[in-house]
Amino acid sequence: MHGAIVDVLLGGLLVLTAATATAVVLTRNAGRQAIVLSAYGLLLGLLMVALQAPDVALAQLTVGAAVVPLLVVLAISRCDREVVRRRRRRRRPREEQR
Amino acid sequence: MFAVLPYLAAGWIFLIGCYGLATSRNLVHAVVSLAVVQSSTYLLLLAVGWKRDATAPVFGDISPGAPVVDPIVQALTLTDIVVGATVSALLLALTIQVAKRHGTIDPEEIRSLEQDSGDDDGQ
Amino acid sequence: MTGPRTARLLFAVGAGGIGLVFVLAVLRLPGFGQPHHPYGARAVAAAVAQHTANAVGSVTFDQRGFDTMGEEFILFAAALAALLLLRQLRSEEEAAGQRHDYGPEDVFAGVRLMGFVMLPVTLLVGGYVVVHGAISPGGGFQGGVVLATGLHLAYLAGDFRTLERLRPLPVLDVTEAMGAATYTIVGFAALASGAGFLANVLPHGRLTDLMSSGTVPLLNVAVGAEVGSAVVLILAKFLEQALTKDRRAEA
Amino acid sequence: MTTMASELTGVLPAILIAGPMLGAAVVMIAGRVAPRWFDDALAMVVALGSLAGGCWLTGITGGGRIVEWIGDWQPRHGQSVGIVLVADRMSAGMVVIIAGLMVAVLTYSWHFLEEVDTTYHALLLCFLASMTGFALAGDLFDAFVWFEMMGVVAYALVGMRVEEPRSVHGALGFGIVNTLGASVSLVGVTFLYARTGELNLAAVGRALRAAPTDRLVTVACVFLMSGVLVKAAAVPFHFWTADAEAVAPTPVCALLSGAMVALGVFAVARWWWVVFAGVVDTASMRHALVVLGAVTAVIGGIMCFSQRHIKRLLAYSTVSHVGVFLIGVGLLNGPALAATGLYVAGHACAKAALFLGSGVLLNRFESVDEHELFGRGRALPGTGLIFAVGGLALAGLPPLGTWLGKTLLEEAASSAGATWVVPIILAASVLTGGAVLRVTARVFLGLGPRPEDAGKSRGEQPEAGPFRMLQIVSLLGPGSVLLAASVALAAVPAVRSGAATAAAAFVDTPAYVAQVLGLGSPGPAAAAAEPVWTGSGVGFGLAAAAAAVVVACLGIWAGSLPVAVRRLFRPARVVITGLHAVHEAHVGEYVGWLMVGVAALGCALVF
Repeated sequence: MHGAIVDVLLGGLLVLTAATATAVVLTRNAGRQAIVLSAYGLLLGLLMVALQAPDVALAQLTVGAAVVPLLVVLAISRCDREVVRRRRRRRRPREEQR
Repeated sequence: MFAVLPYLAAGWIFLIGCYGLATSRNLVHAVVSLAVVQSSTYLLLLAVGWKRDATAPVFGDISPGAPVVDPIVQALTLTDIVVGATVSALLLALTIQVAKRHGTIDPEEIRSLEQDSGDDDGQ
Repeated sequence: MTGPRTARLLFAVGAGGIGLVFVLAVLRLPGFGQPHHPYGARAVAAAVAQHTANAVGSVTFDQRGFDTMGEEFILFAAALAALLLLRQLRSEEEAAGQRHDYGPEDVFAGVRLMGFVMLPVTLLVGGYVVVHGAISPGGGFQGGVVLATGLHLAYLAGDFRTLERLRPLPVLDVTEAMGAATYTIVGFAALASGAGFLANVLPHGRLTDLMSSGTVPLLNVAVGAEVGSAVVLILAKFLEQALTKDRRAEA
Repeated sequence: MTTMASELTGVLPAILIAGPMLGAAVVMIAGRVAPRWFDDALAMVVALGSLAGGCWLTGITGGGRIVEWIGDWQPRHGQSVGIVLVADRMSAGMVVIIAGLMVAVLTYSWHFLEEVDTTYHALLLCFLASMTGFALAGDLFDAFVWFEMMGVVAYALVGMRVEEPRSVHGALGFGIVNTLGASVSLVGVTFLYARTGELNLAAVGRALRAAPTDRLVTVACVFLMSGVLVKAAAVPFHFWTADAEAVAPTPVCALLSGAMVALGVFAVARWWWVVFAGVVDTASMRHALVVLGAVTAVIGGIMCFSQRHIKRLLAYSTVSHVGVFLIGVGLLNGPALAATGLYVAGHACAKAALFLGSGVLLNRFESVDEHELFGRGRALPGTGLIFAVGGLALAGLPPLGTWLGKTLLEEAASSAGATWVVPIILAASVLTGGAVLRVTARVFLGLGPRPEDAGKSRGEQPEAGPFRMLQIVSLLGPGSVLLAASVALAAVPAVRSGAATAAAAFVDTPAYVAQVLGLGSPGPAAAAAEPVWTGSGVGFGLAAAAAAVVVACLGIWAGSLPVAVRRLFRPARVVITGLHAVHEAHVGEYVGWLMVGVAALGCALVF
């Protein structure tokens, strides 16, 4: 009886985690992807708690749900700026090419 | 089905991450997809070490001798998470530099370096 | 061979093959939740014998402490790499740390208050997690990350300048290297005492005492210092990239 | 005194790994205030220490092993909770190669990349530690940790010249493909842990052999091997190689090409004999590895010959020679393994010398393009000599180390009934040697018709400061010493018998398991017949070198041949154009090819 509850909980979390992983990959907009990635990290952390791994869950929550998505956001903001600048320069051919 | 569900979930996450990598048009997206691939190994490891009706391997509240899940895979996963995050950070740093030097982060626009070296076949 | 179609085709073929052999293998895996874990059982027994209440901590810092040393230096190398790869080039002329897209005026007062309140709490929690790694979940790694991210609440609360005052990067640079060095030095010290490399030579204490489990708390603190500094360094480099404008952009 | 020495020997493996790590941390702490020469000197002392330690281990291991349990977690009744390091003569030999190349590279780097000095030294020492760790690891997950550390350090080193667009791009592709490979490997490790509940190589192998085997083990083998084959740059896992090595700083190229790639093949061998031998079907594994090696050797050779960017050319020649390594390991027998060990050592010397030589060109002329440099190398006769000897070494000219390895490998292949690989090995030698000799003739002698874009510079960034005569010693010295070492490999008979003992101990699985797990004495080391080279081997080597010269001449003067003869080359042109098109890919396609490779290997072994 107790086992059945655990099974349902774990099964549900597993399916949800796999679905969120799919969502992370299919979110092609990198800015939005960071948010989905954070949610995925959170969910994975919860799954780890359910799998009786509190140490790992703590690491996953701090790293996977916070630090890595933050790095992604920071990287995107810089990359976008660089890409926009290059495009602007291409549009104005009078300016030097390289 | 339940006996293999976590393994299949990990396999799915692995392959979907690979799909993201193979079809990505944005290098940041590619690095995130790679992080998804790595996360599948966390799940696989923990699933292998999980034991029914056992608790976390911390003897604060429970007495030594109580059934606990496998601590080895947890230690491995911990290392794996650190390594994964580290690699992601490094690859993102490289992506920023690619954006600066190439002005794009679409892998389609920056193909292999093969063309740079000229296509001379020396004959 | 151009175009995304090639990549899709290759992926489809590869994924088909990998999926097939993966499923074939998984069907032979021991079922999820099975009770047979020989190495795990031995590790738990060894943890109890070493008076380390957190068996994961015992595996990470004592039984398989060598892996953790490698992991430690992976992080060390990654922080070096971040410094190296995101260094300011002379040609780039970036006005680092002077112009930022966001200043304190852009942040709601409520958020700033939250930041101020949360900052000391987070640092405290981080410190606690580091020190108690041997007896409760967590440890040097998790605590180090909490400390590092906690520090960045200062950014939420104030601005980049407050944050910069809180984290003098050259000092952290040295702290990081010291943390990493300490791990190897503990290993060599055990060697010098006549035991094996990284042997847990300190007295073990009682199972749930803070100072139990020999070298485990020591290594936890070393790792905490290393991880905390490394994460701050990496975040700092990324923040610098994201938040500094350069003159070329405005020209 | 003797007891102290033996005590020290017992803990030497851990010191060889942790020492460079401590060195890296100290460089970072002190480098802030200390002058540049301090970084150079400290790194050099550590590398020399590693070299001495590696040589010492190689000498004393003989047919046995030094087993060190970290943290004193010695096994009881064959079971332990700790991590073990195992030095046998083969892994100690790898340490010698790694540390030797590191010494050469540090000498070369004495005046190198002054902008990034301290970090560069710390990263090099981390690279040394991780490669040593990978060579000595006796534990699956520990090996994974070193594997990842090698990767992280290498991505940073490859991409460190951030002002170069191609450099950061090459590093990123390298990073993504290798990390994916590591994940694939980790899946294999997890499968083995799930089945056996062990991570120690010997314990896993013992548990697998004690129980009936099934597909799970085969699939685990496929995943585990695929990951290291990415590091080894086997086709189709090799796409990162040329991109990374064409753009990496020259010293890093020498390390990647000479040592890291060989470690990938080393891991295949180690894991096969300790874990999978007797569990996974030997015939299908042999078939898979030898075919993979043959394909790699040929494709790498063709790609190598059709390059004009010298560092790219050398990178593809590495791919080609990895194919030869894989054939040697894939024959799955002791004599072939001994030959492969010698070949790996010979190749490391030659390839590192060539890369360092190309670095001299880069620093002098700011170009490594064969056409642009046409005739300009006349000013650098020393470098030209290194290129000429290096090219002949790749072609397998006696009495160079590569020749000895190659001729013994050909003997072993023939006696194992795989005569068909002999022409493949020959093709790899002739194509890669011919390519380097072609470069030598054009750049250093100015032979053949003058290319259209001769004399121009595409503007590669030089890596060292202004070129000074003083630097020549530090730039050329390591190359000449490496080539001399290559000759010594073939000339000193003890090397040959040493390699034979090493291989015999390496393939002796029961002895390995017994000694690592402390299950009784392993018994006397297996006797190994000393490999002998024959007169026909010498003749064959001379013929291969001559063929390489002919191919080089063809490369130079093909344009002046009669039309009827040139028409014969048309199919070759089609093949080359096709291969180049495949290699003009992007990261997504690299990933796709990797997956196809894993799937192919999987289907070959499982069905």
